[in-house]
Amino acid sequence: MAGAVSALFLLDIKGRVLVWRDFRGDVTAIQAERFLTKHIEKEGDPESQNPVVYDNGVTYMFIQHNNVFLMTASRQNCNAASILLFLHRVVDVFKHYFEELEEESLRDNFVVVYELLDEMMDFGYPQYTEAKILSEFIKTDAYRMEVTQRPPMAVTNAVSWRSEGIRYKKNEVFLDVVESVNILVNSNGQIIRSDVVGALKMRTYLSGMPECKLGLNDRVLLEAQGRSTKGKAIDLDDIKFHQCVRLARFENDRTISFIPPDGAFDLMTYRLSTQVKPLIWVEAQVEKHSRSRIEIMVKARSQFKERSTATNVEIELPVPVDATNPNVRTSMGSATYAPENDALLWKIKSFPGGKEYMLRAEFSLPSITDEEAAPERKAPIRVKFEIPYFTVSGIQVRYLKIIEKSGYQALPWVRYITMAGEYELRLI
Amino acid sequence: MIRAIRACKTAAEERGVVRKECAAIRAAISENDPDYRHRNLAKLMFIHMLGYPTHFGQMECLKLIASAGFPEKRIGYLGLMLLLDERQEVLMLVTNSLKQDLNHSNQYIVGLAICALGNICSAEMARDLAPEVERLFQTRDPNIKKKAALCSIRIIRKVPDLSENFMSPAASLLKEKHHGVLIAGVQLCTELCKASAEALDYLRKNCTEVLVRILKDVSNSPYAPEYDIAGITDPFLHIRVLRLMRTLGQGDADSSDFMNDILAQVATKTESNKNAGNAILYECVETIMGIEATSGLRVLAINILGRFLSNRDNNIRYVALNILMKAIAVDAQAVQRHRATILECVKDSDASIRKRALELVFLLVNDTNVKPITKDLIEYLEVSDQEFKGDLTVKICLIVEKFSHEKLWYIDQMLKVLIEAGNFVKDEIWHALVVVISNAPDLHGYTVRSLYKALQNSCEQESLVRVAVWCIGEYGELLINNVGVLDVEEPITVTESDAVDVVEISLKRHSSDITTRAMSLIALLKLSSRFPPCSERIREIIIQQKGSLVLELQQRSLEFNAIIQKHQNIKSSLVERMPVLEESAYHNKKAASAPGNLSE
Amino acid sequence: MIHFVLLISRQGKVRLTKWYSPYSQKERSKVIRELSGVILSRGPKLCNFIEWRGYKVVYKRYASLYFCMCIDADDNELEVLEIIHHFVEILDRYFGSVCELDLIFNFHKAYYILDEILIAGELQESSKKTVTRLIAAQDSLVETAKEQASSISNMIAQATK
Amino acid sequence: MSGHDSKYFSTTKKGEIPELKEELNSQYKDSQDPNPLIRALAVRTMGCIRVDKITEYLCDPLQRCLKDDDPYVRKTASICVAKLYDINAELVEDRGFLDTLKDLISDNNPMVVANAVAALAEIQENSHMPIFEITSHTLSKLLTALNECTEWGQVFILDALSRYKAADAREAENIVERVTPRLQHANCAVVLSAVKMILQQMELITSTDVVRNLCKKMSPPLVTLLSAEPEIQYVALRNISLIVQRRPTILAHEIKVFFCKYNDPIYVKMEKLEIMIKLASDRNIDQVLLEFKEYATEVDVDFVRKAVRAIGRCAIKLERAAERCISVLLELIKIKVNYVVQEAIIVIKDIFRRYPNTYESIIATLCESLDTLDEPEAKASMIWIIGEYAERIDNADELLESFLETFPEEPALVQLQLLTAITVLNHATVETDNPDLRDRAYIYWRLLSSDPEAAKDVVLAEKPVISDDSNQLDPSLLDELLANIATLSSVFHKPPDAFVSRAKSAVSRP
Repeated sequence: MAGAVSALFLLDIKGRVLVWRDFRGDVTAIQAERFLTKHIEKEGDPESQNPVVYDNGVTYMFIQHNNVFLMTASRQNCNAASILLFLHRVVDVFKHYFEELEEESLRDNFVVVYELLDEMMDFGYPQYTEAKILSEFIKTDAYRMEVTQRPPMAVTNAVSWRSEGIRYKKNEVFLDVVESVNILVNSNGQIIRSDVVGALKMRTYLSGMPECKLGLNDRVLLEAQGRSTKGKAIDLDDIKFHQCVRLARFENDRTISFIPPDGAFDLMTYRLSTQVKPLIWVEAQVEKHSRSRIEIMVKARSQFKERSTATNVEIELPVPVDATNPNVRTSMGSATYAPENDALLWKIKSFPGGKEYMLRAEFSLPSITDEEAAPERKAPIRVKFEIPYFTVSGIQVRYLKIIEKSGYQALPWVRYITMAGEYELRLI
Repeated sequence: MIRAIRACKTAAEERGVVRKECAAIRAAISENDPDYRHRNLAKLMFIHMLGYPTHFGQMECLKLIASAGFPEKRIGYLGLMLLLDERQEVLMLVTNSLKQDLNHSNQYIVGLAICALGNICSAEMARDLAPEVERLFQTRDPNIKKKAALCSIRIIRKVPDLSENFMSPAASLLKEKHHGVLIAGVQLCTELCKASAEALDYLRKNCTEVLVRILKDVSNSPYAPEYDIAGITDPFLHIRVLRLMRTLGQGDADSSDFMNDILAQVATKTESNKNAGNAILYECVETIMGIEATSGLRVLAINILGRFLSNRDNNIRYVALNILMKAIAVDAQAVQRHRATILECVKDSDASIRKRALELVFLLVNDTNVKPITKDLIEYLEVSDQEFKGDLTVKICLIVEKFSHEKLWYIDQMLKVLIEAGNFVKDEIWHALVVVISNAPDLHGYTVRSLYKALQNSCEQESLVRVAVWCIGEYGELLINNVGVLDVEEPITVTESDAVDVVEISLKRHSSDITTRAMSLIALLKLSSRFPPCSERIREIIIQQKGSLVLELQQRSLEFNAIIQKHQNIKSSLVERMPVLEESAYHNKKAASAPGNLSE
Repeated sequence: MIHFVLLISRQGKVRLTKWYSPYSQKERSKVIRELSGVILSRGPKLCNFIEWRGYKVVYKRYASLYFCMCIDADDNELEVLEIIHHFVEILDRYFGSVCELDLIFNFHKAYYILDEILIAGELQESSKKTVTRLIAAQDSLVETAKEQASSISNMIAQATK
Repeated sequence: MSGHDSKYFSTTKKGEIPELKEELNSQYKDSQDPNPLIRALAVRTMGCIRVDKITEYLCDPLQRCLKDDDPYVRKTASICVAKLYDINAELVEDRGFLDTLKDLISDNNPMVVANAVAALAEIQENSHMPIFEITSHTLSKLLTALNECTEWGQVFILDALSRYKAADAREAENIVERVTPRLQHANCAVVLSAVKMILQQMELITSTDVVRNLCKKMSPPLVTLLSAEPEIQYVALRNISLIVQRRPTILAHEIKVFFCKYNDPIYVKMEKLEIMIKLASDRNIDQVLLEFKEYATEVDVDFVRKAVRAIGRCAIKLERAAERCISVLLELIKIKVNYVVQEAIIVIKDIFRRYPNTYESIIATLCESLDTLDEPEAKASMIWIIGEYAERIDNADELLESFLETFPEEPALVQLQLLTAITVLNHATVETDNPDLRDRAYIYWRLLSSDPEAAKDVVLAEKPVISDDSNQLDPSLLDELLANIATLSSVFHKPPDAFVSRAKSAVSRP
């Protein structure tokens, strides 16, 4: 079951090698390049391709980011999940270093790229991917002259995500509770799936090695503590924690305790698979008049309490690729034709609860049709919005205790927001 | 816009920019603003070149073509040629404009129309507008004349019936002095010869002489800066004339006779240190090979080829290999002399040269050299590129098959191929192998034992497994009893259950495909009759497939089970040795169904 | 016969395509994808020909650009190399030491030139001088028309003042 | 900082030995540098010089580094043992590196432990001798280290431990208890490896309550994997497809999360479809059919085909829903998209095999599309249907006759099917060079000519109805794949030896 990759490649959009690190000497760059270029050529669109492919004794796994492919080649039965996730982490690390990962930033930073690859992977085994700590001892060109005496303790420590000796004048923690509503409605108007994915996003500016403890209105915990749970407590379906949270402790007594990394990170995510009423409901009627004209009528309704207001509402309505001359009227907000997405984009800045707005649009279509055109994909209506000060789940942060041996007082700030995640309503 | 597109990093970004532009263009089109029409069309052409749909702009081309000014027409015709092709119905709408422009007083507008017609006309348009084009042969302007000639080439390609109308105008073009007109005229004549036997006859009678003169003039002409390439005057004209000569001289001794002198002159006098000269020599050699040339001339041609083959330039080597294929028909012995060099080319690092050389080797094979060549190729098969293995395998199989009358050798070679590259072996090939095996009764034992041994080591080659499974089923008892052992063999001991084992493995192996599994079932049925003690075990293996989702396997499993279980009495008669497919009958049939096995 | 002409950049971007035989849009993209894959990956010392679907493709690299022409199996590959060079020299004369950017921003000009060199996939003119002269004549025809147009609009503007 | 410069020096060509030695000397010095960073770099780089002859030079510094005070050096050195083993296994065994490495399992630093485990697991894989056997002692040590090492280290440890065979149900339960917290880890690879371990141990657990409970616990994390990046979703889906074959209850109520989203890449959609078939039940079939129907009118041909086939597979799987499935198929046939029709016919043939003599009323509709069939499998299916129901089709003779006209040109699949069907109708002759086809034809022919009654008995043998096809992997293969969850083997659904290749060519031995 053991297995590691033989080599790691960074390639350009045409599949040519930009940088590669050979770990085992049993795969050549030419071989890998030939594989990927052929693979791209065969399918045309690299984004639609199977990310794990076997070719002539070698298994390739790859992901794409901007105009760069990150790819591993392996001759063993390695852990595919781990390697693919690792590739995504490599992207994160490079983004931390160069703002954006693209061909140009790699070309400009060859030396650092090699050093990072060496630190992140050894002999084909993922090693270390904490960008913040890495940047303490692998520096970009400007700071290269300083000689680091040893790798930060964090690299090998049990607490591998935080360095010691961090100091802030003002100790603060910001905690955003963000819930995304995912919904899929079929063309009969039935909700076929819906769930809520929540995240506790933290930004910590704390000195030293703070011990934190977070209290939520988690039903299991409250019941265990024998507290009354009426109305307030919630059930969370699947909770995932950042590696800083002590999982065994949570398993024991549902306490969320951790030493946080410095700066921004997702402390935990959770999922709620209870059926939620769509917060914004959209109905569309599309009428095609022969091949010359198409008419769209849309109703959008907010289905949450009147005291809340959705902001930055965007409703994306699919239109044919060769539509021309949009003629649009709306009862609220504004609508623009966005040919780059083959869509009409209806934006409503502020959408209070319990309201209904309308849109009516007409397009003309060219008289000559594309004779060899493939049938158009049936895109769904997609909706984006944000509702501040509101969560679907009713989750509440009861407390966030921060204890550090120096005994400082830290201020926690908590915010709640709900937004649309993958919010799709299929058209007939 | 072009800048914006160039700035895009990914395909998705580019798609976004292009779609926005297209929407803007569609909006402009529906505004019907004539001032921006050509700008928009230019944009659309660029977008089209990137591979995006632009159908909504096609009508714009027609509008521009229909406008009066030259600038509009110029861009309109360009758009027409780029955005449309002969299969679009919209194209028919332009016929009328074309007709008018072909009769326009401005020669450049005539030029635009004729160029468009020559590049994209459909058969229908060709028929409609042929008279206009024919009429243009009469104009004095050489620019129009040459264009009309080339346009006629497309017209007769689309509608060969129209050839007759162009015969005499084409012939008269050869009397012109203007090189452009001459080249166009020569090409038109060549095309006419292809399209109609009558034209060939006519041109042979009327043009051979004039062609020889043209070639003489141009090859003897003093330095002419306008047409000079590497010290040669107009190699293009040289080559086109040589090609027409080939067409005319083919199978016609009289006209060939007429050409001999000038061909000899070109073959000996042309400089061969630059590409242009070599291009002429190459064409000249082809012509010499193609016509009824004197033997002296042919020796000359073969010598040139020899020089080509030893050239360091890969291009020259490539064309040498290419033309040697034709030379075989003329002088096989001369080509054989280069065999070693050609075999080396099969192993060249350049895939194009490899491929060409392999084709040539295939033609070179004869009774005396087949063994060393095959040995060489099979050895190379082990180390060749994955991509080349397919081609190589096909060719080796064909070569070996051609000499399959020497059965032991044939079977041995095929086994090597199956072991090394069984997955590249096509169905016909292993089918044929089975035919040959079954026609060689004294080798049955040897073959089945060799296959059994091979199967122990390389069970991943599908066609090897199939042949082996078939033979084990058919000749199972020869495998066990070591019947007909040849001197070369190392004896082996195989038990009945060993034999059943290997077939069972092939049936159950994850990677076996349906055909292999189905064949394994039949082999098992046969074995149950050949090895009665194993019959019950075999039935158990067979019945395991009774619920198979694959219909064919289920069907066989059930039928064979019924046979073994309930019809013991007829079982052995059902699977007794299969009647042999007569080799001669088989080859005749194959020859009839596959014309020319050279074409892949 | 030349079935099509392709110009591809080192980065695999298409700079010019001209099809003398019918290919659907889908086939065209496939052809381009296939050929650019093969051609761009070929080493520098190999021959300039590829056998492809029963045809031959002759290509030649000029700086960052690959010029490719697809011909019948029995056409003269060496001559096609000369045709490519002929085209390149005329482009060079016209643009004055031509570069890839010229072909991007003035791609229509490149097509006009090609249309004076080839028709129906056959060679039209072996004299570079003649081609250059014909293009110049047509360019000036366009210029005159433009001047006239602007002077007419001036006159109208004058008149309606 | 010679240490930094030497990083870029890894693979070498032949004939560079003198320079190599020089390089090694400087590495050797570096390996004693006071800076642990440089010591580690030296040992890492030395391990990358893959030349057999100079491995000797590596031994001393490696020995020293394995016992270095600094954990960063030790963790690098542990991996280096695996590197050395790859080049010269004997040397590693002779010099006692394996024991030192095994000692590192008890190291006080979790990162060192994790790398030592990775190295040992790899060495074990390539050795016939028992080198890295997991005892209950190592087990408990490693489970403790699990709590403290990095996410990647956790994966190494979990993967190594999943080989451990618990002594009894109680031990298995204990192990599972200590692994389940990993299901809460944000790293998908950690989650999948934990799932693998739990599934392995579950095989031993006898208490149905515990098993049920574990299934309940694994379901949410598996569902959450579908919110990961598409590439990881793909791996997860391939694994889920295996998991539900062994433990169908885990995701029995979660079919909706496998419904396809518009922006899912096609490779994700195809896998979701496969799982939807596996999870389809009488309870959810209506909903599922609506989805399949939606997909069957999409634009991607492969996806549409798979959706059509999925409808048929549900019909085969769910007897009570078969009729509804068939009516959806008939609706789709009426749209007359060529590949949809062919796909539908292929799958209807299997429906007939599952429910003989039940739905033959639709044959007339199928026969309408006879002329449009151009794919071998669809043709073969149609022929089978006609042959099988010959007595109920008025012009069956004629229809088969029409196929016979083109017999020589048909692909073998069609020929074989014709052969069977025609035998049913008492015809037979064949002239072919396909040995399989000939054999089959001759067996039929001999059968018919020797004993027509027996022939009837054989050919018309009662066919057992085919069963639900959604769990189609061979149980022993499934066992092996489940033991390989999260790895390439589980993605390909093939045992590791089908694709693992050891190309050792790169080690040059001058």
